[in-house]
Amino acid sequence: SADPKVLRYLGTAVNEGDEISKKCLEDTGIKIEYITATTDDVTKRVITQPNSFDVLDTEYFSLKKLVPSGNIFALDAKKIKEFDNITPVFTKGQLPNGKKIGDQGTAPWKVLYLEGPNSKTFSKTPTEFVTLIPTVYNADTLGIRPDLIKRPISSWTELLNSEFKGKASILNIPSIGIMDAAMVVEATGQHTYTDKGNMTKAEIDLTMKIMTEAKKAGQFRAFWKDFNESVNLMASGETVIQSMWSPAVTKVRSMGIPCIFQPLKEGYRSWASGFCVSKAVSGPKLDWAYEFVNWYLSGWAGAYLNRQGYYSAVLSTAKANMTADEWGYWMEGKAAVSDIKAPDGTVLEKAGAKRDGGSYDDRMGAVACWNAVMDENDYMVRKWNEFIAA
Amino acid sequence: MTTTAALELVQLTKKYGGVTAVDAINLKIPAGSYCCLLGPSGCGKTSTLRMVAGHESVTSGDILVGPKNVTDLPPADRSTAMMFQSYALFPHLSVIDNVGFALKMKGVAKTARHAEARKLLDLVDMQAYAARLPGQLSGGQQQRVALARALITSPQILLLDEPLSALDPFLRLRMRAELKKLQRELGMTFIHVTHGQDEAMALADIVVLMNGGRIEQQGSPREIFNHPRTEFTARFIGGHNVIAVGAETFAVRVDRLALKTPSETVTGPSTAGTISEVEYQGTYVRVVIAIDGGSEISAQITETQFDTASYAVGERVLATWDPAQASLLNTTGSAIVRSPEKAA
Amino acid sequence: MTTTAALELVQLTKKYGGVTAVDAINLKIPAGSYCCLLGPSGCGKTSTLRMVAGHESVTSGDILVGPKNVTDLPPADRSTAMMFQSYALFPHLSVIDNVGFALKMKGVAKTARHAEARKLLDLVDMQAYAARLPGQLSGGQQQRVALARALITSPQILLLDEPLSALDPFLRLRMRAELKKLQRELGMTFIHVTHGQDEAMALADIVVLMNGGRIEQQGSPREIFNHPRTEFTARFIGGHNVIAVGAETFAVRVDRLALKTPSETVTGPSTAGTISEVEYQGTYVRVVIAIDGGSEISAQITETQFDTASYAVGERVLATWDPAQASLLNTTGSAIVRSPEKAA
Amino acid sequence: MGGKRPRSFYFLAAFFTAYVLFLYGPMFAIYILSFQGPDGGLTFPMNGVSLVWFGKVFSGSGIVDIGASFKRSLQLGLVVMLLTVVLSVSAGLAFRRSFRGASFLFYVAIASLIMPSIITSLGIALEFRLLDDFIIKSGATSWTTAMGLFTSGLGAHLTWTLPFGLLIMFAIFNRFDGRLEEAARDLGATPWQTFRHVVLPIILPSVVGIGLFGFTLSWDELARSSQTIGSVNTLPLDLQGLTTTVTKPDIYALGTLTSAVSFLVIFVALVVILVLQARQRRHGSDAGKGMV
Amino acid sequence: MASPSSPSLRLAPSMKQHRKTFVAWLQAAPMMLVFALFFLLPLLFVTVVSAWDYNEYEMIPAFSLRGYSDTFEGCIAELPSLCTILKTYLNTLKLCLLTWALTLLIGFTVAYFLAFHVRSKTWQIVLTLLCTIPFWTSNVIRMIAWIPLLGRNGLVNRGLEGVGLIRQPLEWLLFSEFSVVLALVHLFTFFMVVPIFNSMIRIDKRLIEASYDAGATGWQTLLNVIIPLAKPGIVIGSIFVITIVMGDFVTIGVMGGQQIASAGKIIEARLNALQFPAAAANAVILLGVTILIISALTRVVDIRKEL
Ligand SMILES: Nc1ncnc2c1ncn2[C@@H]1O[C@H](COP(=O)(O)OP(=O)(O)OP(=O)(O)O)[C@@H](O)[C@H]1O
Ligand SMILES: Nc1ncnc2c1ncn2[C@@H]1O[C@H](COP(=O)(O)OP(=O)(O)OP(=O)(O)O)[C@@H](O)[C@H]1O
Ligand SMILES: [Mg+2]
Ligand SMILES: [Mg+2]
Repeated sequence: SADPKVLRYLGTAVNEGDEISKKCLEDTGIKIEYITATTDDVTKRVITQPNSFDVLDTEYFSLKKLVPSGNIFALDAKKIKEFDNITPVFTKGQLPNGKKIGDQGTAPWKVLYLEGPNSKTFSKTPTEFVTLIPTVYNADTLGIRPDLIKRPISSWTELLNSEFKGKASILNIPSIGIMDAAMVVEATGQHTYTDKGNMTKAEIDLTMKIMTEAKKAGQFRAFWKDFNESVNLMASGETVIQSMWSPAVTKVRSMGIPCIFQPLKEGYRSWASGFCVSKAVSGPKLDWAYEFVNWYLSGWAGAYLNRQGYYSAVLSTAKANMTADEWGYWMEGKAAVSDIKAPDGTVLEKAGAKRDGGSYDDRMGAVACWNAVMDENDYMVRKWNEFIAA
Repeated sequence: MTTTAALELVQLTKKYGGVTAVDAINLKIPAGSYCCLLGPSGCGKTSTLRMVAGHESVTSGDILVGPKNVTDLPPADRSTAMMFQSYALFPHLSVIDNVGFALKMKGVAKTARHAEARKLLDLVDMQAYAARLPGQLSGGQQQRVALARALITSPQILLLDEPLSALDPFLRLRMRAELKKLQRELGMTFIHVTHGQDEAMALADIVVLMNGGRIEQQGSPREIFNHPRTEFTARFIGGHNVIAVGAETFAVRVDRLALKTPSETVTGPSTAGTISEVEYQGTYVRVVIAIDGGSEISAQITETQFDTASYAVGERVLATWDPAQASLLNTTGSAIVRSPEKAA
Repeated sequence: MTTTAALELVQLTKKYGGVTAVDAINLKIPAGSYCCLLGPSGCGKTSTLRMVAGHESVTSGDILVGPKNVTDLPPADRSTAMMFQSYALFPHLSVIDNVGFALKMKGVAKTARHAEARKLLDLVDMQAYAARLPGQLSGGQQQRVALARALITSPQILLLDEPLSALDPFLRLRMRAELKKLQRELGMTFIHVTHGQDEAMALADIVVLMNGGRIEQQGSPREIFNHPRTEFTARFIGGHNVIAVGAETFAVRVDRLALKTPSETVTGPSTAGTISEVEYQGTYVRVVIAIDGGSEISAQITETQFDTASYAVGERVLATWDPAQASLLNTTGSAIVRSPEKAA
Repeated sequence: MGGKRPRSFYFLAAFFTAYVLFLYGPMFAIYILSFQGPDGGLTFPMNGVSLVWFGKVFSGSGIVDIGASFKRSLQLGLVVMLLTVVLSVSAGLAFRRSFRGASFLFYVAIASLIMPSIITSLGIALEFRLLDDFIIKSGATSWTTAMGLFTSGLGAHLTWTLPFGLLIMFAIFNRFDGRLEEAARDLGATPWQTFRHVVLPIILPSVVGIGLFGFTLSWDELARSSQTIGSVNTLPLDLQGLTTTVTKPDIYALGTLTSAVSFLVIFVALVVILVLQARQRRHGSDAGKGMV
Repeated sequence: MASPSSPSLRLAPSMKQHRKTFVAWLQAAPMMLVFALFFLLPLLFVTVVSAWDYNEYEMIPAFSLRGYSDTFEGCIAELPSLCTILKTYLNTLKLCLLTWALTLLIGFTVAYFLAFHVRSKTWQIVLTLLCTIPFWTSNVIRMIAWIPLLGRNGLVNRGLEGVGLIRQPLEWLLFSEFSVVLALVHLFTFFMVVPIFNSMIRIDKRLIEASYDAGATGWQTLLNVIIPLAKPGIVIGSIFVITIVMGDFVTIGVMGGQQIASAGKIIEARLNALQFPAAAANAVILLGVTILIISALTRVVDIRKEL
């Protein structure tokens, strides 16, 4: 037999899974070596050690930082079998049913294409040079503890409601945290942003001022930085309302603690991630990388992700790998017919349950903005530091 | 004024693991007296002193200072002060601060304690070194600083562990006089470990002779010198020849031994031998005679006598003495030197 | 066989910062001789020894061992060995390993070096303590181990810094004899720092008397004792009274001084005074006389004489001597004691 | 008799116990929570009691191979330990004499301590990237990277452990009796023999302490490793990576196991030592066990 | 016999000095090499980068002091109120001082106990190991465990409520300056214990005996003998704690609920935003400030004097 086909896969643990790598090895003969790191470390490693990984699992908004470093390989769209079947959310900014969705922030289609194979400039129109092949995405909102709040929550304004003083939290990644803050500011009607993902200095100042006041008043119990912290804060009752990720809510719930991923009338903040390939990859390794990406989009992995509460990039192939009941619960907002199980077999929801926020179209259709890196990023980070120091 | 106190040791014993360093000693030292502890190396002098000071735990027995049983008290509550055989000067403090340390602990102001410390430094002839650190002193200088430091405390009982061993004889004589004067003036109880019988003789009211962890003999210097009770005492105190005549053993002072040529007639006891060594000693000459039985005795004769007779090594002589001036020794009892446990 | 070497010091000087500890001394010690270094505390004996051994850097001057200038050589290349005043025993090694250390460094096998070490422990009477750690020994025992450790190396020149100071006189005499015997047998050059003139007298071929960093006088013991050249020597060597008669100063041995009552007639020089102290010394009695001029002299008289005359403190006496037995002193030259820099 | 303890002993012993309890504070939560039921989380309340999480640790399931990274960390830690001890002792000896650049080295060590680890980490990563580029430019086309556990990773860890080692050496050599070395040299020991037979045995317990310290620092090191470790992670990095997803009490079980094994090893060692000492009791002594 | 004092035989003293120095230099060289390769060179890059320009997305290799000037933004304009950087440094210093004082107090006491009251070496080692074991469980895990311990429903609050001492859970136990200092003390006390312990075991027990003998009380002995003699250890421990706390961001981040500013945290935020020049500039500033503190400390006690 030939040399084992090994790919070094750098990413956060969010999208990594034993089952995925096992299945991949089985199907393609490619052995995936996970290099797990925190979100921040992943980005830094791309800049500092482009030679230490082959495939990168990252988010679209990071591309604004990563592409200028020259360490990202421009993938050839033609070599991606399912490229044309990728959901139009990425390619066109609309739902499969044609409905336009929010494009504030670093929406994927803004950074999906490059002007040339070695270009560092994003192309506004589709080209064959693709930066990042989407795999997973979702719409984030606030998580709440209904048992401790005991009343319906329907707006982002509740995050700064003094009723939850000392029991609220947001994400301490400046570029994301400020967008949650912006959702609140907009919801309270204090300001309407042209683009929450690309604020002016004045808008940054305003947003941070409102947040600073809340912080000084003791609104926040803590800020969280990683998935696990958010689960712990919520599960232990340290916080009752906070920005959250969908699987984190699922996790809290699986511990027997009531927790809701609350759909809000102002909509969701969305994010999307996928695969880049390191510029240092060449030769047969590059072929494996294409092979791996193609495998990933071929359905099994998509279904796997869907079952965790994420969305997969190629819906058709994923659907083929899921039962109708699963598809109905996760994607169509239908009540579960039988128990809904996680990929590892543990029961997530009993029969009859419905997904928070409803169907794919309801949720993705209500996306208000995308995680972003602003043009005024440098200024924003300084202001964020000020906010922390306040 | 300093107060003073009597010291009493009752069946005091110290064992280090399996080694008995001090073996059930009993000792009473009246308040205000000068006691010299004498004995061969390793006989338990330092151990005794350290127990009295409270630096070494007592294996069994009691220590009484005045009427108080201090056996289990910490050092600070014992009204004793000690000068260490190894000096134990504070390396981070200057000479004057070392000496003034005890006063500082009492809260005496800096100028006052420096003045007092200077007085003591003067006493030990170390004024000029006040600002030095101990590491910058010679051995003898360190010893003097340690002495000054012990003297400043004016405790009820002062324990001195070989305080003068590193000094030249010149200085030693002076320090000796100073010690005696101080003791007389202050009336403190002094316990002074020394190796010199001359020192003990000159200073002590009571001489305690230790051997192998026991007390061999105690008494006034003259008593001990003139009436050694055991062979060990006779030998250790020096200036004595131990001569066996028949079943009895006598101690004869070396300066009481007269040398005759074998041809001369002798009245009284005598013993014959060969001169094995002649040592010039300044004011006198020491003549060592190998007695025919095998042991050695020595005679101390004046230079004049020596020059007249001009004894040479190898010459045969007859040693004689006046029986009235010899002590009959107790030959049972203590062994000369006790061995510690055999090395494993 | 051990080899031996002569030692020569040329203008050897040691300064510690501003303090001159050794002041341009010149000294030649022939190979195979026994040299005793004598002098008051702090006069520079240890410093000199440490420079010879190579543990202290030389400020200026040279040290020659045999024909070789070793001034800048490391200690190991000097063929010297030293016994430290502070012992410097290795705390983690047992007594026997301490003594055998030098052999271990040479790669001698364990049994061989232990056998050799045991021989030396025997010599210093420490056989029984072979397995102990230094921390478990008394002061004198430590000193003996240090001595044994220095002796095992059989160097060309052996440097001993007060090797016997912590020993009782009994043991000291024995060690002294052993040292002398060893030196004779091995033919090594010994340099031995001591405070006892008796020790120096008994052991030395050459006595070097130091004072304030300089050599005051050197020569054979008898020479020095009978012909002190300076007041310092006379006083230091002991057994002498320094008596000024008009412009001249004489040294008179204490045992050459005769005491008369003021009423007796005297021939020869004499000086009057009051008895200020009477010290019983075992074989003799020391009588201290405060001379009318202010200084003190002492006379050593036999016990018999003392008992006949029964001198008492406060009594007036006349001290006389035979002018033929007195030495005229060189009054210029060295000061008695040099002060170090004034304390800052 | 012999061991009469002063009152301060009891106070200090109580203080020490309190300190140890404080040190173990979070560990108690870990020990308890590692017995969570299968549905339990990382926080209270307990969701049943079970041993499943211990099983998880042994079965090695999960995204990352904890066993492998455990082994890597152990290997790296041991190498770091060894180098820290050797380099620190050697430099400590150097500092006892003065040499040109002593002050410089001292302040470099301090600076290395101060520099936020992430910055050092980044700097090393940059350096190796330049090195890689250079190697590739000079013709080694198939070259991937010089970075790795025992190159950049080791270096990064050493910049962290060496300042500690060096400074602790200062404490160890403080007032070390130089006469012992003089005596050894005098007895014909070469400088190496002097070190080997006199200095080292005396400072050995402290040197072992430095080794332990170095190992612990390396074992727990995170920030410096993050950018320098290349493509395989150390244990803390993997554990931290795990916190970006659903974390389960198996990491607590890992902590409990680590502690349990350590306790066991130390306990066994202690028993062995005590037995050996009891055998040697015959030479024993209670030297220096004064009242103070 | 060779002419005894012929100067040609003499080695110049400086040459002899040289040889000794050379050996010392060789002994220090390996460590120097490691630092040169893995610290100085990277530090050089960092310093160079700190003087580069940057925009929102990337660094630009052109000289600019923007990294520095941005850091001090508003420091003059906002007077008399403090700008972010000063406020942050002040806060960091406060945390640092608190932690230092507590670790010193606890560390000294623990070291004292181990050095003077634990009599056998074996037990000293065993107790030291006992203190080391918690550190063998990764700090990542231990940090998480603070929540179940100190949280609103944590062991401590539950316990206090159970005993009846409090009705409402104590909020300040977690995500507060209290918890930050607590965790820092928890982590770094041992860094004090080790050097202080090592300098304490070098103290000759007879000196303490001599002190008691001179009538000193336990406290007086502590102040006048033990502390002066253990000073190098104290300073070394202080260097450890101060330097680490000054640069810390992980502990302050996690235990402060990411809400407490520190010098290290600013750097981290900049770095995570991939603004390397700004981060580097901040690191250089931090380095400068801390080196100043440390050199002031070593001026008070020269830890290299009595080696
Ligand atoms: N490290 C030092 N720094 C400054 N002065 C010193 C130092 N070592 C010794 N001295 C001084 O040098 C002089 C000579 O010291 P040395 O140790 O040679 O004397 P010594 O003759 O051996 O005395 P002793 O008989 O008391 O041991 C002394 O006055 C001493 O104070
Ligand atoms: N720590 C110890 N462990 C075991 N044995 C000891 C210890 N300290 C002293 N010894 C032994 O106890 C005996 C008495 O020791 P001590 O120090 O009291 O003697 P010393 O009379 O002061 O002798 P020296 O005149 O030599 O100083 C010695 O034989 C010694 O070896
Ligand atoms: Mg003694
Ligand atoms: Mg000396």
